[in-house]
Amino acid sequence: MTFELVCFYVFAAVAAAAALAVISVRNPVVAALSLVLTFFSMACVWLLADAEFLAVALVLVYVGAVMVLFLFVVMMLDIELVPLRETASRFLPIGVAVAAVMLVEMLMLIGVRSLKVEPIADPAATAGLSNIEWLARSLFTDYLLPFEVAALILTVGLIAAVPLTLRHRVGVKKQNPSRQVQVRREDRLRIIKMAAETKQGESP
Amino acid sequence: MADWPLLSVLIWLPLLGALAVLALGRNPGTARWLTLGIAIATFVASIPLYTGYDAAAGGMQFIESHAWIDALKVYYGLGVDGIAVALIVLTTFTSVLVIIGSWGSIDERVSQYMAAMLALEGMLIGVFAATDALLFYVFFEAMLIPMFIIIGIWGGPRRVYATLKFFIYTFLGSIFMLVGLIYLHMKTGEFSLAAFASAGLNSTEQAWLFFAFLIAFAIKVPMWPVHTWLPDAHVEAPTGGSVILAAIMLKVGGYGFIRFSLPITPDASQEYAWVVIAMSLVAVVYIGYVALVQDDMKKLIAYSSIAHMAFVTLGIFIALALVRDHQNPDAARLGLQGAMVQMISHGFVSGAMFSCIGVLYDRLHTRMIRDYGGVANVMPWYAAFFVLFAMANCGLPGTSGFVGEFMVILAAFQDNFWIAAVAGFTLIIGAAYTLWLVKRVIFGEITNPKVAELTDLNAREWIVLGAFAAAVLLVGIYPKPLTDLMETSVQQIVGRLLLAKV
Amino acid sequence: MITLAHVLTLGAVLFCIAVAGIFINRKNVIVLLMCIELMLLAVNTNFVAFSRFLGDPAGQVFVFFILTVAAAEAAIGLAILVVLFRNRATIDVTDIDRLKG
Amino acid sequence: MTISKTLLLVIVLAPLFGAVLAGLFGRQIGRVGAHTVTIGGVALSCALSFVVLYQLVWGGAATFNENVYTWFEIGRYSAHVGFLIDKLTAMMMVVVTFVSLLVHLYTIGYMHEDDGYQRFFSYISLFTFSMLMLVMGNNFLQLFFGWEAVGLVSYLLIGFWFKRPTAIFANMKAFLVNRVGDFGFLLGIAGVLLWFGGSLDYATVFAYAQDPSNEMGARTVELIAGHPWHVATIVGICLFIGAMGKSAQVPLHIWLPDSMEGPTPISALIHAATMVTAGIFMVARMSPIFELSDTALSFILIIGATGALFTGLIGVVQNDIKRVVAYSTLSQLGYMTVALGASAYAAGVFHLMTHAFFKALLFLGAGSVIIAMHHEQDMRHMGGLRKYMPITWITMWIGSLALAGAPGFAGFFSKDAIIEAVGESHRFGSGYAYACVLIGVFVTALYTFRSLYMTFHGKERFVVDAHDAHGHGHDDAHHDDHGHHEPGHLAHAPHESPWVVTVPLMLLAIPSIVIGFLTIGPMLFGSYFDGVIFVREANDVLGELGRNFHGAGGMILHGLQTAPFWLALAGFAVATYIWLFNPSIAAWFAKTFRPLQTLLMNKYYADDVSQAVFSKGGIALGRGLWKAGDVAVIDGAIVNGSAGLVARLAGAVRRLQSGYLYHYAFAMILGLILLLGGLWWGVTRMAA
Repeated sequence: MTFELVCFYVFAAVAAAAALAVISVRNPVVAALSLVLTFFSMACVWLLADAEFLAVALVLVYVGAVMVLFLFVVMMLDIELVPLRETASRFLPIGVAVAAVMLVEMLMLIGVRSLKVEPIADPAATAGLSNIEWLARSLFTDYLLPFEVAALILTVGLIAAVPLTLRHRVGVKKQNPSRQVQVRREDRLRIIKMAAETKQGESP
Repeated sequence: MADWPLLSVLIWLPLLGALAVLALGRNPGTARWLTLGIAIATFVASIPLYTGYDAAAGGMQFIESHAWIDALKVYYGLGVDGIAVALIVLTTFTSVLVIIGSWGSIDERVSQYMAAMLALEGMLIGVFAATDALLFYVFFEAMLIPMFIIIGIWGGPRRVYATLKFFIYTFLGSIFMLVGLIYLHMKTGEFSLAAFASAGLNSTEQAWLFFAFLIAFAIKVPMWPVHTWLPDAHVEAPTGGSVILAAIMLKVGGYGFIRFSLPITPDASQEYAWVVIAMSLVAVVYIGYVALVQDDMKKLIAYSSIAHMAFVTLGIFIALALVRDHQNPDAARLGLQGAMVQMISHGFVSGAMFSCIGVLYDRLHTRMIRDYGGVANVMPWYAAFFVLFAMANCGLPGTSGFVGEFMVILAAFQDNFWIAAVAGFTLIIGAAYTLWLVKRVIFGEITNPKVAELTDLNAREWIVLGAFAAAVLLVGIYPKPLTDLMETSVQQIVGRLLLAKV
Repeated sequence: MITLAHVLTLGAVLFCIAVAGIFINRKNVIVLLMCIELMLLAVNTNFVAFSRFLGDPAGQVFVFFILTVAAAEAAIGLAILVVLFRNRATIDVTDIDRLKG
Repeated sequence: MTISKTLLLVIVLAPLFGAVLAGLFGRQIGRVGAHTVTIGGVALSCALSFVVLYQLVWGGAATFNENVYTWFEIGRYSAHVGFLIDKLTAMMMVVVTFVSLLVHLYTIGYMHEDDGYQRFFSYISLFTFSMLMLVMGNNFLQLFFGWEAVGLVSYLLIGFWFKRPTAIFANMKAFLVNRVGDFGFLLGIAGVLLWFGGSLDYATVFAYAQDPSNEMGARTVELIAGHPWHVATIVGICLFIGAMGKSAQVPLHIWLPDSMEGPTPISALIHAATMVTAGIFMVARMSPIFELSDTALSFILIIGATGALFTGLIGVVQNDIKRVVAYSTLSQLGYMTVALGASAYAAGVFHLMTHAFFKALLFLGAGSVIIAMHHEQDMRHMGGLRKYMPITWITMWIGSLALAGAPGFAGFFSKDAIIEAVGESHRFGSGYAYACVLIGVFVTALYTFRSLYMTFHGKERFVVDAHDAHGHGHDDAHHDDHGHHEPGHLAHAPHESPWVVTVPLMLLAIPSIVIGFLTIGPMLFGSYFDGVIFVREANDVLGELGRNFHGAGGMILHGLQTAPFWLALAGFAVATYIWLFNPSIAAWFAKTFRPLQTLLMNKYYADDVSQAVFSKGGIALGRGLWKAGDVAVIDGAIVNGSAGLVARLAGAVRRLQSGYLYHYAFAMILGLILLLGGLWWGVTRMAA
């Protein structure tokens, strides 16, 4: 049992446990934090599989961005937790049963096929490259167009999220700096002519 | 002139014209004049097709071919023989009249209606000119769309039912054709009709393909018993839609038999000719009787269209029987020519009849026969035209309706006395339903006070009916130019059938 | 020595946990979204494993794109969720049946 | 000397030109313009027809047979438009144009109150054109064209007063019954094309039929397996069915009496003199084909004889003056057909010609009476008219004598020839036919003189309402608004018709007297029809008669000793006694022989049967097919049925589409499980 294998088991156990926590805890905040833990552990597993770049990207993108977003949303929305959990126990047996059946099937498939696969040496190392360079070479040559498209999709997603959540409320008082700057004298000041006041008794 | 891609011009002029009308036709007047201009331009452009076609040489002429989808070897292939020339000129001619006829009867969404008409014209020409099966199929399917729109938007109260029925019925048929085409493509690796014709199919393959094509074209023609979409579509369609539908769209079915079934599956066509002949004969008698009892003028004419189109299918397939059973290629040519002349003639006659009904419908907004009676008292010119077209509809010599039926019956007699006898029954039943219609609508004392207020034809309707009448009489009195135009092409088709036997 | 089976099994376990999660938390959209993220993670893990064990960068490139799309999806999904909550004051999936005919 | 093609074209096209001008521009050229142009056209073609006849008979011109243009040409089949002018054609041309010309003239008087004056002239000129096309054609196609075209004009003219329900019923009936005949005719033409040398050209077909090497008389075909029939019989009967429709032979005769709904001039022109005789002309023209089949000729003989006797009997009980003449026409057409069936084609055609003159005369005379009686046609409201309209009276007497076959008059020669020819014939059915035509002579005389007496003699059975203040003068009296008159009440006294009416009567009376005497020699027993009508040696009954023929005068003398003369005389005597001297006998007869009277009044129920079977039956069949076939089975069960099935299936499947996300997710996961299971199963199987 090598050190790597030990590490793998540890991270795998943590990831599985954290995943179980995600689906079982009542509080969504706790669930989201458990998910963060799962992602961390899996990033470590990926590191063990020589996918350094993706492991880092996972942490950055998911833990840094997506999960934070989740937390924001969870905290932003004032959700009553109790009614949402009501029926959970009713579906627990069937959920566990389905998951178990699927797991058994998957494991059987894995057992049939992949035990025969001999691991090969790290292809990046063999080529004398770092994992990042190895990935980048392929990404920027063969997959350049998908890459650009992915960028576009991200941008679209970014832009789309904004108008989706944007709302126009009537009756909101807010400043409009541009109009404030453009204000002219005539808008604020009115000079009117009026006759001078005369004293009592004086005749015009 | 000879260098012009004339067929492409004929197809794309109305198609692009439709876009132009949509774009510019905000004002109904503009839309109408622009459409009329485009339609007339197309008609004028189709005249060189007729004059330039070398009828003596026959075969495909005005050929155009460009790669379209390289991977599947699909070509944008166009070409016409004498048969297609006749049908294309019929299309362009009728389209002009339809547009004049729709001048006053369509008041809303004029530009869209006119654009749909132009698009339909372009697609119909495309169907007749395509030499590539996939191109044919594309036009064949695409023309459903403008027709669907025309009936669905400007149609009568039950238009939704009618459009759905029309669309699904015809679509069902073409799916079978598509399957057949894909099989042929797998077999030959390309989509050109010429390649299909020389694919060397065995008899099982031919039989399957024959029935696939039969379903597609029989629905389009339509043949008994897959005809029930037509009366509903006609009843709900606006006049212009009915005219195009009856005058040209039905011809696509007959044309398909000649272009697909005969050259590609000659042996199966001969083997199963009796099926089609039997269906045609049933149609003549059965549909004739059904037409007799219709209360709706349009439905009556629609049923009469089915009975008349039965002569087209009868003529085509009696030709096969003649080639096979009697080794009589001349009589086979007579039958095929008869079928073709019947198609052209039916285009004129049914177009004219539907236009006539449209004239009445525009005034009284009813198609029920019982609402009329005594129209001749107030619309003498209209009555004269109506009687003329009615006579053409029952095949009076001297009108175009006679020529095709005459040839087909002569040819059928060469094959079998009884087939000719059943087909000839149309002389009686056709006259019965048509004249009964005339009697109830045109003649008699005026019973409906609204009829008394009718006014006779205006100049626009005069032009439409007059042009139809001229065409009906011209073909009836002197059909030789028409038969000469198609003679060599028909001869070549029959020649191939003879070879197929050997 | 870590074998392919190890990693794949881990992926399968995570995936099944996520499936079970969908069943258990069938009302809470947020947890459902989290379960979907978990599934994606499981799938990504498989991709990484195969990429490593077949020596082909395509697997990792694929994971890269999945991450991209998943991020976009999460953003849009959460945005929709926010709008939804704002309009209906609930995230209960069973209550969201406006489109049902 | 040859006949010029231009001349023939002018003959044909002049009436067409008149018709088109009067029809399309009637309003512009006015009444006078319309009748001038049409009469001019017909007069021109009449004059030129006489020229053609002269050239053929006396000028020694050869038979003209040329095509004008080709109608279509497909392989070895071709159809042309062309003319065949021989003596038969020339005779028909003269008869047609002459009668037509007189009818045109007569129409000026008859129709002058009518709104549709120009339209009427256009129609009758169009008819003349069509009839000329029919008789002058040199091929079957053109024959069929003319055949149907005269049918069309007949349709239009019977329904000329299209407001009358009876008229538009009658014209539709006429067209449809004719179409039944045309159906057979078309099949006959197709048979000719198939079996007689593959051509539609008369000359080719007849040459083929007569060529002994073709053995057309013996050729058979099995239309029903195991029953060989002679092709000549099939073709002959099919063609004759066409003649039955057009020439109103039993049982397709039912349209002709109803056609009297049309204006009287066209009853004279179309339904007596010319169009209805087209069938006779056609059979005579096709004699080379008919001669090949004794069966077909027997069929013709029996049909004709039945019509000759039994339709005449109906004439005896009719009260409408035009209907009497119409039934008489049916009967006379029967005589002509009998002649054809006995192979005495020349006699048939001869009777056709004489009949054209005297029957046109009778119809026009009846029309003249109808004008005088202000469109009252019922003879029970007439009587004693001879003093009001002497010219009509005398000419009607001449026509009646000719019809009844008084010796010396035109009808005598033709009818006697037919009767004797039938007597000579030994064909199957000739005995029956002989009996029919003999009794027919008696019947003919009976109804002819009955109508004459009821109309012109005896007491006046009408009342003149001199006090009528509204003044139903000619100005405002329309043909169709006399219904508000009491039957038998006239606005003012009847008077003789104007000269445009009486002149044609007189002009027709002349040939009704003399034409038979003048032409029987050459036409029946001479060489007039040599090379035109072909009779086999064994069938040549006229040749047989010709041996005893010693001039027309001799025939008159001989005629006085034969049965037909005495039968006609008996008919005359009976009619005179009953209807001139003792009218109560007629009523007694009617009462005593009530069933016979009813049978005749109902025209043997032929109309009712055809109405019930073909019209009502057809409509019922159509409705049944439509409701059961189209609506119930095809649309109901198959089209909408399949749509309904899809809808029901969709309704069932729709339940799965609950809209709950977790249902879908569950389905997906279930699918995934199944997929994985399948994959595992497949993998293990492959490994094993």
